[in-house]
Amino acid sequence: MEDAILFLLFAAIAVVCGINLVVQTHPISSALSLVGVMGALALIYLQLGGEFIAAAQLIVYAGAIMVLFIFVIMLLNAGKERTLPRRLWVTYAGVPLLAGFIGVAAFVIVRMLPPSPGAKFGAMTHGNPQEIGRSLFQVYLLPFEVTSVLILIAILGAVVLARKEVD
Amino acid sequence: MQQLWLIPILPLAGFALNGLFGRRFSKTVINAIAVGSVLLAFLWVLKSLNSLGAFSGGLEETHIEHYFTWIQSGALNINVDFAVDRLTAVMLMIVTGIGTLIHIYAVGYMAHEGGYYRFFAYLNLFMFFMLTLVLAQNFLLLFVGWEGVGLCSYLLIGFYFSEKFATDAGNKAFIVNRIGDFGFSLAIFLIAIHFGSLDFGSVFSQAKNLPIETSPGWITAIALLLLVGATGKSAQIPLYVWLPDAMAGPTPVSALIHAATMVTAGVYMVARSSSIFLHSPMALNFVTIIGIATAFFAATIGLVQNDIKKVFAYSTVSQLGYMFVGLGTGAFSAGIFHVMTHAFFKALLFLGAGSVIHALSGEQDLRQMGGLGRKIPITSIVLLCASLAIAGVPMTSGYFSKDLILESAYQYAPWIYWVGVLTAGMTAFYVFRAFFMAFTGEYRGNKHPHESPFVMWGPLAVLAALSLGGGFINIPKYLEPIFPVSEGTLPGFVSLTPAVFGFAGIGLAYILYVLAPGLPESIASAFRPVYTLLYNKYFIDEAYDSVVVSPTIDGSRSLLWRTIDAGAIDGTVNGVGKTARTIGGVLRHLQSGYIRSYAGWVVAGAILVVIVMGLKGVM
Amino acid sequence: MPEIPLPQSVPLTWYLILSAILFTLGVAGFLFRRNVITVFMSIELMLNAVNLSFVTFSYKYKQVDGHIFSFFVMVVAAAEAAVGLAIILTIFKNRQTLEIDEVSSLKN
Amino acid sequence: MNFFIVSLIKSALVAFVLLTALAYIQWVERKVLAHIQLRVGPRRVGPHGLLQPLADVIKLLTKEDMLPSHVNKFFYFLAPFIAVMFALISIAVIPFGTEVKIGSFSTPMQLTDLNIGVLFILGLSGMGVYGVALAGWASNNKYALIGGLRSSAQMISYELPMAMAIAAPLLMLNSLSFRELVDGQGGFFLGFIPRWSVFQGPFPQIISFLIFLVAAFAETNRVPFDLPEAENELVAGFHVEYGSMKFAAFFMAEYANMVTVSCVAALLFLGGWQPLWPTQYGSGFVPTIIFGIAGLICFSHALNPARPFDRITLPVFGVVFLGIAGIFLIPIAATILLPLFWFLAKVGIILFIYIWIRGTLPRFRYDQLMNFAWTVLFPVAIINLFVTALAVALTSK
Repeated sequence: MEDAILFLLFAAIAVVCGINLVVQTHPISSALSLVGVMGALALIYLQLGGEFIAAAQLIVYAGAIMVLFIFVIMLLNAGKERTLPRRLWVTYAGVPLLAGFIGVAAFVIVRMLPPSPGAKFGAMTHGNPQEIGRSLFQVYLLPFEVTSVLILIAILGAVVLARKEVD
Repeated sequence: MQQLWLIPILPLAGFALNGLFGRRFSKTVINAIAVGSVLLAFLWVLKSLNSLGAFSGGLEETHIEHYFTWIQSGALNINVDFAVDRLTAVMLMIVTGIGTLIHIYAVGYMAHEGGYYRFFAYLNLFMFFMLTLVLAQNFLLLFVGWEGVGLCSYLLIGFYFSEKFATDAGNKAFIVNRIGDFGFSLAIFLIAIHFGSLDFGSVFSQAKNLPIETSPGWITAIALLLLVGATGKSAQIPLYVWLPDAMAGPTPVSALIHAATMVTAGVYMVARSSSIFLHSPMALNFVTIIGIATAFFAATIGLVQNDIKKVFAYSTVSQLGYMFVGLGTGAFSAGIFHVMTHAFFKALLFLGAGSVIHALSGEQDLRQMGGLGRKIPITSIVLLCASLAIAGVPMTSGYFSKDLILESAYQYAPWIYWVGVLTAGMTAFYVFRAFFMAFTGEYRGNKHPHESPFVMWGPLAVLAALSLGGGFINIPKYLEPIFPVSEGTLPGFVSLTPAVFGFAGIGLAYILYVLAPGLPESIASAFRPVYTLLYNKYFIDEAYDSVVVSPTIDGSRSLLWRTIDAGAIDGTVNGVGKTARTIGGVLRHLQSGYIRSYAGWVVAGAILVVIVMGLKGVM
Repeated sequence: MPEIPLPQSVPLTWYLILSAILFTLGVAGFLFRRNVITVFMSIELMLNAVNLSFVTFSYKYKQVDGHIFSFFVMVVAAAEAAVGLAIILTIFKNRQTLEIDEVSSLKN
Repeated sequence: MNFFIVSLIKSALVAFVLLTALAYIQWVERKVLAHIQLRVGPRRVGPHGLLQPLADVIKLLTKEDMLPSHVNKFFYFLAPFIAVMFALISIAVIPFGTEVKIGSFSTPMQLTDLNIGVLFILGLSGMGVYGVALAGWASNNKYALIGGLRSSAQMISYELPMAMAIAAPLLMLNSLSFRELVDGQGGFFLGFIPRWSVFQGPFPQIISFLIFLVAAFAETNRVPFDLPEAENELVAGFHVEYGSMKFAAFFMAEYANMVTVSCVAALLFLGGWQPLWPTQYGSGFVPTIIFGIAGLICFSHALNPARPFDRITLPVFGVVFLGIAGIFLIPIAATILLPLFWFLAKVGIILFIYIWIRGTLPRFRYDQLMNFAWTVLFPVAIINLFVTALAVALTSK
């Protein structure tokens, strides 16, 4: 009962924020609605027993990546998007198409997901940092190291790209 | 675990250090690293061999150390294992010991050369590969070392890359070795197919159990292919041509790689796989024939060469021939024994020659020498020791090993024995010819000879002692657990004649080049055709050029390049290009250049996939 | 007030459908928006949707791997954001626009 | 239901105490600064200006609420809310002491004990950036914008060393719940050295404690890192366009953050409510002694008052202090209040350091700030983390 209510609440928040992301014409509004989505998702993760991943969602996504976005938006002082006349089919067929896509996806999910007990808060206890760390540093050690290398490369690339030309 | 891996790794570390940072190091540091690493390797060899009881009659069994699995595909499972048995122990001692001496020597010899750190880095790398080769416990690892030493010899022959002849010699060595390596790799494949493994232990145990009289054909094939490899690396007919040219490299290189260690890799390999060869009398025949032919052939060429290093190069070839005779006639231990003694005196010869060349600041022509005995006494003395040893004067190291080989040759087939004896005589002759031409008479050159520094003649002294006394190390007895020595009663003259011939050769040389220096000219002019033939090494190089090299080049030019490459391949490629362009011309309308339209296509594809999945799921 | 029948526990399909919806929204943003940054954020939205399904399945099988994967997704997203934003900065520096359709010099 | 009621009561209590405390911290700050600068500080409103905070609040509430014409209204209003919200939420996971036992009923002195409390705090402190950044951007004013940019960059940069510094003691205490962390720091070496993680083996966390403090200063935009509101270059930085209550919100957020950070520091490094020395050496009487002395001092000053009304006020304070001192002598009250006392004492000390530094240090230049974060603080933090990890790995069975 409470689980369902909470889920519906957060899901509603997430969807509304998502729609807002798409329809807003100002990047900073979109960014904030994305933050909203992320917050809602973090709570849903908590409901699914993903404590660590919820915290990581907050820290990494909302706390770092999105701040970076906002930072760039402020830096470039990006203004509203010009509204140009769209092609007809986009205007009229686009939204129905996407709705249809959602429908198909939902259908597929419902049909193909093997029946399983629903989610109750606290039923999943494997998401605590200890477990994550254990399998991260034992089972997934190599991918972990590889991602760290990836991050390093990304940092270098970002620095090279964004630095001022010295000439 | 004796941590055998340390032995090759130490020189590798030296290579890494010098190779990476040598440019910034001072010569002292470079020396410390290069010599130190090899010396440490030597000491580690001593330590581990000692703790394995190799010096105290132990090490009957092979001591294997497994490090990790390298390749695992289906049934084939190749490990990186190092192993030590008595054979390996001997080789280890030779390689690291001589290697250390030569490194020390090189410090003095290369003192004024450019690319100092490069040289020592290569030398260390060579040590690494050579030790891997010796320690390897399976054919693939041995092959790694095999190729590695080939590479290093290529690099070091072409060390003076500014001279064209050096680079040419390097290429020649590399290419000629390719032929041998090709055979070797084929042999490895065959072994993998027929024995289902490359590990020495399993392969040889299986081989031993094969019926000896009705040995299958493929084992002969394996043996012959291995022999091809060996001829390549150990400069036997028909693939010996690279070795004389290899003298273009610095003299320490000639001593270490092209006399003492690398060229004996072939011998080692054949001896290692003796249990395969023993099953193929035909292959053994081949080994013997090739060996004796090479020995004689090279000796004859050596008679008339005027370049001191060339003389020794040919003598190396011919001595290697001896070793092969030993192997072919079933006296593997004698072959290895000769490997050791030869390592001693041939390294000494080359280093001595190097010291002479150093003294004459680069002069290599015997005709420009003479009377150096008084000017550089130490060098002359050590060279004398070496010459005595190689000439097989009784009680010197060369005497024992050569004698053993010839005895087994006599048991095998007397004529081989006689050819061998004759060769021994010639060997004695040309070596002492070189010696007398260099050290007696009047100085004919225009340089100012000076004795070499201690770092150079110190190692020489050690080697001199070894070449004189080294024969008393009874290798055949030591190797008995691996290679049983065949007992047989021989007529007394068998062990006598080589010595006699040796003395005869020395005497002849003395007469011709000390008492009557004019005589050689007249003889040469008397037998002008023979002389020219010998002097030009039987025109073998020219023959190869006309028979093998130029046809290959022309073939590649006309057929491969003009016809196949330009015609077929380019045609295909261009055709493909054309079709692609036409298709692209049609498809380019999708290329709106708008990212979002691309994304639209992607999404359409995704939707399609989902729908298909959904249908499949429903069905 | 009418009583809405709510299940005692949330069916997992709901989570997956939510993730599908968010993903589609991301696609929509990617397709309809012209501002590079917004497009970029739509991509992030899609990544989030995928993460949600990862976590859901991880719940279903009571295993931690799904969390690990979404963690990796986050890490990669961080890297991507760093590089992508740098690229956006460079684009803006060179052509003073964030309109994605005006960055089509490669056409023809 | 019981749970809800208790939680409600606790939250109300915490909220009330916290908000009052925020107001009075500000009073303390002004007083201390004044004395550092050889001034008297607020003393008009109420005895020794004790009612000054109240006056300020009233002023801020009753001021006209200006709305600049050029701002982006939605975000302009949103920003202060975000700021104050995240600042206040984070207090929810902070424990103030051990359990309160009244008869059979017992509840921890904490709103909620998340087992990822530390991560929670980190996440929220990350979210805190939005308030400032948005404020700067929405004000549509170049000073504000620069202030916002600076603060977002600064906060991102200093979060990394902060996280590293936090991670180090976590390695030794291996838990993420504050309560377990504090319990892990209980006990004494050799009977008298407290096992706080600043002193605790295998690798005492003094370095990471300092790093944490520095990073905390930057996170809360306090001197010497108050670049976002550098008065003399950016007028007032990100909240230049804000007045009255909205300004008060930012103000409150800043102090709430200070308090939170100080609490985290006390919990992670200074052993939370663990006493400074064992009870058998009478650490239980410390509060009594302190408050007693305070009371006596009040009386002694009252005998020869500097100002006329001191004759009345000081004895009142004296009585109050002595009363508190007395309370600590009641065993039942002591068991509840002693941990609280120790915890608040530590937090208070850290807060005092904040004020002290504000009164002492000049402000960094911006590039210096960034360089310091990336080239000094971050490497040191990483090295410290590695050394700690090594030490833990080597000593762990």
